[in-house]
Amino acid sequence: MLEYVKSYLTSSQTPGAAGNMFWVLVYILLIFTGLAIAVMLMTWLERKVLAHMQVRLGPMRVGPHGLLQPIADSLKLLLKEDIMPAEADSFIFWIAPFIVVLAAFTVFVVVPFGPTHAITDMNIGILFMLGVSSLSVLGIVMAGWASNSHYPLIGALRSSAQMVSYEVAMGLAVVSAILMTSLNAEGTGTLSMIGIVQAQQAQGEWFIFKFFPLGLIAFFIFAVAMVAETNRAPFDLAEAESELTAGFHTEYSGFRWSLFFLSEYTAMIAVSSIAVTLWLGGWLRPFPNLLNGAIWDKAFSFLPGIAFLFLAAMCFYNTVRMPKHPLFRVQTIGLAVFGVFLGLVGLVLFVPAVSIRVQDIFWFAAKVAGFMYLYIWYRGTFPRYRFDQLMQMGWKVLLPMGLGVLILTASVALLQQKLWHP
Amino acid sequence: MESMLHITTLHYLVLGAALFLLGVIGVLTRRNVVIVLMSIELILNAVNLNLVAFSRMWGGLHGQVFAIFVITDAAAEAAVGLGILIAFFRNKETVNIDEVNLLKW
Amino acid sequence: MTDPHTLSHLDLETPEKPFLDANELVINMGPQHPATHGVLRVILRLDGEKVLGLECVIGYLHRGVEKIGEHRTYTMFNPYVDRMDYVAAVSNGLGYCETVEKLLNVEAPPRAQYVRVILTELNRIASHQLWLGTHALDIGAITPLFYTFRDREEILKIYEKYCGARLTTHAFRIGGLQYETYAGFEKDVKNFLDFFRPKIDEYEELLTTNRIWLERTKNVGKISGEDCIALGVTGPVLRASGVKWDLRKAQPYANYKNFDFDIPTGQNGDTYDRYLVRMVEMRQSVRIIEQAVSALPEGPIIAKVPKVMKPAVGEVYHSIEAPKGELGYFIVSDGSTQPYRVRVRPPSFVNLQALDLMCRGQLVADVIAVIGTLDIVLGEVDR
Amino acid sequence: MAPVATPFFFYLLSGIMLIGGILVITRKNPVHSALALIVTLLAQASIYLMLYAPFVAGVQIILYAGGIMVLFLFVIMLVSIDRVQKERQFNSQWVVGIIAATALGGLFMAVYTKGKDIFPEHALPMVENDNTQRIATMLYGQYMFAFEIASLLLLVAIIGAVVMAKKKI
Repeated sequence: MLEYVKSYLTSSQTPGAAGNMFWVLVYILLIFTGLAIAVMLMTWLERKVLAHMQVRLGPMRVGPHGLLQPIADSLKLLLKEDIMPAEADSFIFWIAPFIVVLAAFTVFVVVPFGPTHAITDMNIGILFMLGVSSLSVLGIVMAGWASNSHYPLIGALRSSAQMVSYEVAMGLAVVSAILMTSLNAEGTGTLSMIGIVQAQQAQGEWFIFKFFPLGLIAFFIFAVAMVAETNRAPFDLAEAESELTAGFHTEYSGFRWSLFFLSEYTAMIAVSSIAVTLWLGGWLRPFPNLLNGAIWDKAFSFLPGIAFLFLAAMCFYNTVRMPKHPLFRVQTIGLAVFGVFLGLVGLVLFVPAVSIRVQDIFWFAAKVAGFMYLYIWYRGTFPRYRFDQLMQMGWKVLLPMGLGVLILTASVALLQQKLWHP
Repeated sequence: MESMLHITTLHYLVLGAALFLLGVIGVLTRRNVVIVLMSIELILNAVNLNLVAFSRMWGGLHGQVFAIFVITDAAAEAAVGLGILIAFFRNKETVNIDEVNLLKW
Repeated sequence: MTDPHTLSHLDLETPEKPFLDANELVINMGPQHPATHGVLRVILRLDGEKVLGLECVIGYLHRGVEKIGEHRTYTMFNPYVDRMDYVAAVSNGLGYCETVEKLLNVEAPPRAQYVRVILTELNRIASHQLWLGTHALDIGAITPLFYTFRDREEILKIYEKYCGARLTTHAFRIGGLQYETYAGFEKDVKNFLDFFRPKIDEYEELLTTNRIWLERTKNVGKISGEDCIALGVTGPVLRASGVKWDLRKAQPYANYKNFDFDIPTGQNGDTYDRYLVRMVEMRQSVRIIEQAVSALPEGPIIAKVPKVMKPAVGEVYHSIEAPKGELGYFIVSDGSTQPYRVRVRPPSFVNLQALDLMCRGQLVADVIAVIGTLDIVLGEVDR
Repeated sequence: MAPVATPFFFYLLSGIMLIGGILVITRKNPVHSALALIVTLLAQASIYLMLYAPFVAGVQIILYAGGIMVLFLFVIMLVSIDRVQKERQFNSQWVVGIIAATALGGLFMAVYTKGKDIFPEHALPMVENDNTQRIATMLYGQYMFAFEIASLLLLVAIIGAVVMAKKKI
């Protein structure tokens, strides 16, 4: 048994590809707890960042700087009464949130956090991701219909129409990135998520900079479509609170509402992972082609540790700034302890044996976190689109742009292969 | 028992046939047009299953390519069928297929 | 008028045959709805997302302010008017005090006039700030709300220092002012002006050239100048439709004729123009306050008015330019200490009439934008 | 792979598919039928994976479950179903239909029991890795004409659906 567990450690494959069930389970557990923690952190971060953008403080009471607020929130949601409208279709009302959560979480089966850090590597990876994430539309439509109420119904119709139409533009952008993976000697591309990152590694260039500006435009199309796909501001029409109160989850409460919430944030992380994998080099560190060489590798391997030390320093700085009052004593100590914890994590990350294994995950997470920040930023800045404007944007702007970029990318790739590598 | 545990092409074909029969029963007996259309999807899926199973049997990919064409047709069929359904519902305010009897004067 | 709770009297252009059942929706928006600014109830009749017609059901906040006026003396009724448009309580007070002064034939002394103008214009800025924040919030931009509330706080602080109240100030008395301004009033106001001028640029930076804001507001809720006049719509809504009508210039009251300011007008009469008009109005208010503060004369703050007011038998109508439009008071006196009849012409109530016209043929999301751009306060609509 | 996994998953998935199929044709509420159909389609996608057809499985999920079924759900929501649910669910010729279907099933059984020996005992080995590339080569090479026809068909279907569903053209 132990042999079976240890046999994977020396392999250079994902646990799924190596067929090692034990490690598959470990990875599933790790990724799912990691996602749950990430979602909690994200809710905290969103409230804090939005608050600071809006000249207020955000959560400050539960834990130092509201750090324990997500836990308090989730406890509150779990303890709330679960209300079901009398006229609702009970079975579908019950199952809809689970469909959405399932669709949001299942995509992480193929997300590569590093060359070996994925549950498995499918050779239809990106197709699988797009397909499974599109299943969440079904859950949303069912939730809206089963509530048997006007606002959820309109919200569901809106968001499903929106998601279906932006999927088209999204798919075209993805295809043009996949085309770039085939620019090797054999001329064979790949749909595998790991293969796509490895192609960027082999070509020494992230696809966002490939065939400038074609890669950039494709990335832009995807970046817009993914915000629409996840129903976030400025495309949060399905949940436009000033119009439809809360869209398709108006009638939901308590635990089931929190499932929708969880899946929304998980879906945001999922589409950001697609964008990072396809255009931003996945787990690769920045500047693979400009700053190459062993010294730079060494230098970049320090960055995860430095980042954590910086966060620890921020904690200590704020510990000092805490009001000197007995009421704040617990919070001050809590913040200091949190800082010590972050600092210890940072120090551990300096150990070469650890940093070699973890830096891939760090870079991936850092890029995804950048997207998460963008989501919050959008929400703080933009008004909301109207539904017809949204549809026009999808069908009349993004779709033709996507087609054009696809055709241009294909032509340039063909020219390159015919002229420079005959 | 041995033949039960060794999955051959025939198993897939029997599954396909069962699905096909379910689809046929649905088409022949249900009144609701939406469910009739869904039964047609079942039939098409049974066909796809057979195509892919044959493709596996012969080791070629022609069956899979045809399955993709069938899925395309299914999309077209669903779009037009549901369009007709909406037009029908608009005029007759019903979705029952045995009330589509304009030709039977 | 027929029963307001049915849609029967709406002459809606219904299609000959309804498309699908689910597409002919009658949606009830409010009275508890995040975007109806209080307790407005709007019954929307939709074809898909297109508005075929709508009807406002009002009265959820009716307190009988006008009737109360008949049982209070002139002085006692003064605080009640603050509760109508509680966002612009100072303007309401100004209108009422000037009307009674007209009835009594007294005039407030110059110093009182100047202080009144300063406080009223500050109130205009505060009202427009609240409008901007909530309007942007309705359209989906959440950040401007906090910016405007932060800056509005400074105005409320000045009020608090002046008369102790922040919202329903009861700042004026019939014949002038109750209180002399506090020490440092001028400095506070000047500091506020210096603080506020760059803030307008900040708001505009967030919205004026924002693509999504333009798409959401341009050509939305259009109304022509003729329609405005026909419906009695006044205030920024009227001016955005190209009619240059502002009571501060057209029928100068208080001492507005002493000040130099412009009246902004729009051309298209759409939501974006109304937004721009109000933004310019804020800048113009800053101009007026600046002039008033620097020319603030010394002298008495209240004219000689009898302790027990018994105006001669007669009636008077007086209107001022409140932040939301023409605010008029019609008071009939029977020679006693109490008015025989008080009638208020609230701008929000009259402007709300235009909602149906402005929303027809638009989408549901536009109804929200139009309600926001009309800048109604339900306390004033229902009185 | 352990040899027991294939039969286990085959029987599990076919069980899901058949139960789903039965639910599709027996439920009163079309939304429940649609849900059952979605489950069936997803199980079938898994069976495609077992048959070394990952690309078809992906297409099945995206197009069928993510596209066509959303269309179905949309239409079910647009046509009011409260009344339909209370009516008779099966049409008047259901006996004839069942007999015809049974006859067809008998035919299938006859064919499969007679001809089961002609199927090869062991399937040919297949490579999964370049499945997508090989399908692409075939689609854009050998089946180019069929591919174009299919896209034309889709175009016609789009126009047809719009013409049917639009109020005024």
